[in-house]
Amino acid sequence: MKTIRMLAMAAAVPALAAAAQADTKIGMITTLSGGGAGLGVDVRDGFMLAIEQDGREGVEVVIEDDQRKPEAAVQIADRMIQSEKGDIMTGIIWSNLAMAVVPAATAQGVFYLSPNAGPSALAGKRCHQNYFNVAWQNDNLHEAAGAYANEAGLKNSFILAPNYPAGQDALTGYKRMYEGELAGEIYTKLGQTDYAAEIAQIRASGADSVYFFLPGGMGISFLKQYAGSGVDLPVVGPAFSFDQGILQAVGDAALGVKNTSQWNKDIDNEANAEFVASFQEKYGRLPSLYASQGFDTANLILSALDKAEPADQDAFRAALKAADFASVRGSFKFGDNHHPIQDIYVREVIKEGDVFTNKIIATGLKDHADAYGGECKM
Amino acid sequence: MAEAVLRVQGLNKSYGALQASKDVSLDLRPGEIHALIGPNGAGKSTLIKQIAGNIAPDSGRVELLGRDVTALDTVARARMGLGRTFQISALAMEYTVLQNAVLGALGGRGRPFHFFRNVMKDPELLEQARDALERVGLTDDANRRTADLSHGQRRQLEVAVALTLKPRLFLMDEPMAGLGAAGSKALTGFLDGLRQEAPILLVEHDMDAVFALADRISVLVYGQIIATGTADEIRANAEVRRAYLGEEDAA
Amino acid sequence: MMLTRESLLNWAMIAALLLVPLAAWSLDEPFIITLATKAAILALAGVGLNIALGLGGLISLGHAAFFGIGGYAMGILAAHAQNYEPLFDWPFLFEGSNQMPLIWLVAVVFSALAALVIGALSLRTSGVYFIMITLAFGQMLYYFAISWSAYGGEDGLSIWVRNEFPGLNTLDPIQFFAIAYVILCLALVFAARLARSPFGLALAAARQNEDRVQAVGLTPFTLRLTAFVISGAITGLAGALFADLNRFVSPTMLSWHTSGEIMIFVILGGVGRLYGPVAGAALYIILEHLLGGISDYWQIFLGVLLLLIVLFARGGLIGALAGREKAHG
Amino acid sequence: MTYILVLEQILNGLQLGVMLFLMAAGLTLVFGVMGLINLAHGSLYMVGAFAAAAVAGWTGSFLLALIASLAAAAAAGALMELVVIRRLYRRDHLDQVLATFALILIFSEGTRWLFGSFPLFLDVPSYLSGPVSLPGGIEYPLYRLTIILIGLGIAAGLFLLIARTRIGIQIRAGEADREMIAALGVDISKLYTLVFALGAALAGLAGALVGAIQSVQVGMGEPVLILAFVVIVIGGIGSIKGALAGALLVGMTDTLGGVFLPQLFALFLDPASAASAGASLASMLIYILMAAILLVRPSGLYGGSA
Repeated sequence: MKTIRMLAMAAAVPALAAAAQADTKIGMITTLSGGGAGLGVDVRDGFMLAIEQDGREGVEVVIEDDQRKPEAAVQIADRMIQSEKGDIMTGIIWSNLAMAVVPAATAQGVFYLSPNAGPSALAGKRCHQNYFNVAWQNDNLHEAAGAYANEAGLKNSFILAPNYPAGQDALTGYKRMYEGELAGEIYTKLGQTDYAAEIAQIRASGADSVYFFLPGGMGISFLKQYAGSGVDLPVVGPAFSFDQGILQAVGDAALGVKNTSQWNKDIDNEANAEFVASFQEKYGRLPSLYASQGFDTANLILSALDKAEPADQDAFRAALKAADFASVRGSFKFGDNHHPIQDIYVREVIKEGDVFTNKIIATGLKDHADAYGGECKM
Repeated sequence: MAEAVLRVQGLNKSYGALQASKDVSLDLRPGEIHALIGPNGAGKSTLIKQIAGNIAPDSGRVELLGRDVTALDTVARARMGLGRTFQISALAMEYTVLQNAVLGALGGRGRPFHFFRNVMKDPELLEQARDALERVGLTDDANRRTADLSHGQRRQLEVAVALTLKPRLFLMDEPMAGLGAAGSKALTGFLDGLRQEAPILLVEHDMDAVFALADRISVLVYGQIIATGTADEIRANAEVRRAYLGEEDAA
Repeated sequence: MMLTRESLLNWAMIAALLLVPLAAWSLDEPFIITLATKAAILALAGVGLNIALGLGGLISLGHAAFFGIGGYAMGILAAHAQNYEPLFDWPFLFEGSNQMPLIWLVAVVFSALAALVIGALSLRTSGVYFIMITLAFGQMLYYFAISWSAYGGEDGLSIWVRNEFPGLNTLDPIQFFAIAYVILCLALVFAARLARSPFGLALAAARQNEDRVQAVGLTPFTLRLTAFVISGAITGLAGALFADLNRFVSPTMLSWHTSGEIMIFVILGGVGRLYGPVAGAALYIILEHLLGGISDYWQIFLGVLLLLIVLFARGGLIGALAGREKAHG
Repeated sequence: MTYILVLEQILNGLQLGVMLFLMAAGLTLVFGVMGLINLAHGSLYMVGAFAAAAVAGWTGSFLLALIASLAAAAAAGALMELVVIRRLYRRDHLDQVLATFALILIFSEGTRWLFGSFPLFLDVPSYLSGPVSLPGGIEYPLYRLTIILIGLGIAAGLFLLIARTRIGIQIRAGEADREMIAALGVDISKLYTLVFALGAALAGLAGALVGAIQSVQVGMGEPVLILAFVVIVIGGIGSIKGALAGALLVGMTDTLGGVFLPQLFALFLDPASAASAGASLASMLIYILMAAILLVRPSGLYGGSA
């Protein structure tokens, strides 16, 4: 028993020794196994692509799998902070994991940059000077969808989301911008895979459009079943259900659907073109939204490292805040609560050859900031 | 008849078309051994289970010590003083012999909800347990695992556990089954003395033992008691000879 | 009682669980201490389950419910205390608490109450039905927690700082480890005495032969229900500590995978063996740590290993090292 | 609320019910005949869906995909039985739970290793897509209607198999008395493998049928597995009739509860909290149903002995 435990220690020690040689340690906690692993893999690949392209010495990235379990994420974070003395952390995909890790990490003086999750508490009441969100505040894409609905002349939306906090936030975000009537508002079971009952309600509701937030497999199921139901109201969703990784599994059912996103592969700027090409070359697939967020996060960190050391907290923080890097989204800056102020686009799902992908058709919200900045007292 | 320890009146129990107990009445008086015999499938097990409280009769009543217990479960009847041995040994097989006996003593005392004191160091329980083991001749085997006992020893332990309860009556389901001739004889002698302590309702296939021991015998055939009487009366009863012995010969 | 191989092994294990974090402390490896703390807490949850499972033979696939209730007791009390929002103001004003002893008390009381209700209903069934109905109650609470938005729903509840224990700095890993370790030792002593007590004798007899226990005038249902409540209370206490270790509680603690994992600790170590959960939890954490470093697909190896243990090493780790004799009597 | 909507929801409940029956039938057979509790049954569902998606992607034929799902799941089931499960028949439920829990880990991560982390594509074939008009003015997806018919057909076939064929007699004999079938000269281990593979094939078919309208991904079997357990416990473990009754009951309760509870709550709560509270209660509803049924009948609706 004891010998096994000592082995465990011995195994941990060389890793630490290697880490000790690097100047800046970046700890990445992301989901690499289990159901949501696709998102984590993309964030990691985008991030590492930027690190490799930069190629500088003295930056070491330690990557750990959180299995999408908050408890596991907290323990990995403890280890990165306590044992490996990391300076910067990033990588978490899910809001609930972020809520578990970020407050404790920033309280211990670590910088945390979120490449995906943006829970409202971290943008408002619980904002922190060492926390930067490089993706979006959770409500943003839903707000853009609400704004787009007004513009597209939709007056009677049927909206649905899973019955959990991010789902409730999503519908709140949509309603914040949307001015029309609601034909119905449904909370589904988290992880639900059959939407026959909801689709029947949509059919009976007399709605003129459907807005849904159903991440991952839930969205795939919904879209396939919706396509087969004969209900042909226009559907709008956030990018999560129409992103590169997932679209191929949805197939024809997604064609023509409008979705909101702060990024797409056809955004016209040099950084983006280069990113899309090099990502495709290295990994043999089109980059996703998550990959773009990972890529931007890495480049933001590198741009700040050019100006200051993480040990000099104030200088490094200022360097991050300046966001002096070529974002693949084009214009990008931080608001006072360290959340993005950015354009959010409306995309449409198209087919290019055999591959389903998106193209931008409009700008949903210009220079959009989140709604919680006022509650943040930094 | 008010002095009967156990009185069964008009029990009926059917499983679909099969009537397992048909208007069964019998009693058990202080100091006696009352044997219940009958061919296989006569409904002895079903009757025993109704007396012990495992199954509820469709109609009729069971009285224990003058009290109607028809609605009570096995545990309540055990607490009233019904000491039972099973046809197939029901013992805690992982336990030692002594532990099984202590379990019986604990049940006899009640109040098992003590969480801290070591039950195997409780002098009162140990004394009762050892006494009972001594009476059935298992003292030397006290620390053996019950699963390692021979079949006969398990039967003895069954009786010992029943003894620890200090019961008011015994309900014994084929205690001789599977014992060798010597074992049967020893147990016969033991039960002979036991009736002074508490009367015994004895279900048994071993006819030598039954006729040697029983003060009264009841014969159950097709769920019905066809005769009750002393050994001699039963031997002489023509109906019993025909229905019971005849059938056994055929089998 | 003589020192058998098993009891020697037990002492060695409990000593190792103390010495490893002490060594890590002197080497300034706080994460090893955190891992040891996790092992101690999960072992405590296993000790709880083992009272129902090993002693009582009650295969509960719903112990995550009690683990989670303990966790939420901590989360809710601490969240109110930290936000200065009263939890209730009648019959007296109560603003939650960040004192561990009070949190533990609440965790124990509420998980015991839940175990009383769940047990009273579930114990009417037996065998596979019991396994499944406990699973169902666990799932019921899991879905409830997910949709209970007042306390974070699926996101869970985050606590800024670890709760306090009078006279200790709980944020110091080694001091928090000490708390968990002492509680684990107390629970082991309690479980050991319980197994030898009149109650333990009757409970384990009910597992081996229900007819016998009834025939001596004891009620298996009451014995089992009592065991289930004690078991749930200890697992609930472990849940409160686990939540404090992570400074976080979420519905994940209530999911059926958690029930399965607690059961794995018990079985890895050896069912019905007092120190089985300690061995099992430690082994599980070491495996997770080592295999996780080898491959993204480490759970395949974990699965294979588990399978081999179930199929070929039935006594669990302690059984393999100490031989077959069980720790009864 | 129109009656058309109610009827449509009843059809939806029926469709969920027959899917659950396909899952539950295997579970309950395996328990009835072999006395084994198999947590890894959900993995066979996943195997079926992945096999179907792979073959559909390869050949473009939905029919071939369904056949592949049957074959792959039956093969995986037979393999599982030969390598692992048959060592568990004599073990207690605890060992069975743990070993099959380990199988879940192996199957899930193994599938992810083979197919990657992203969901696979499997779609309804064009000849089954779109809605059909039913009498009474109901528009209902053709594919779901097909699922209902296939499910009911299989249920009927299964009853016939058990009531009329030699295998069925052996299965019933095995449920009643294991020594008896050995005495009848039946090769028990072959029968066990066969029953297990049959159950696996049904689960695999369910996975493929559902995969076409849901998402084919790792872990897809687990929620269904737990529902299937609820089904067989409600129906009485070991009883095919019970599995059918339980499946329809759970399907209806889950579907109708999810729709009507929020509307019921809306009578006395504001819309947003009614939606949320109703959804919460709806997600717990089948477990409440199960607990209630077990309280009245501790071995399920059609359960003889536990």
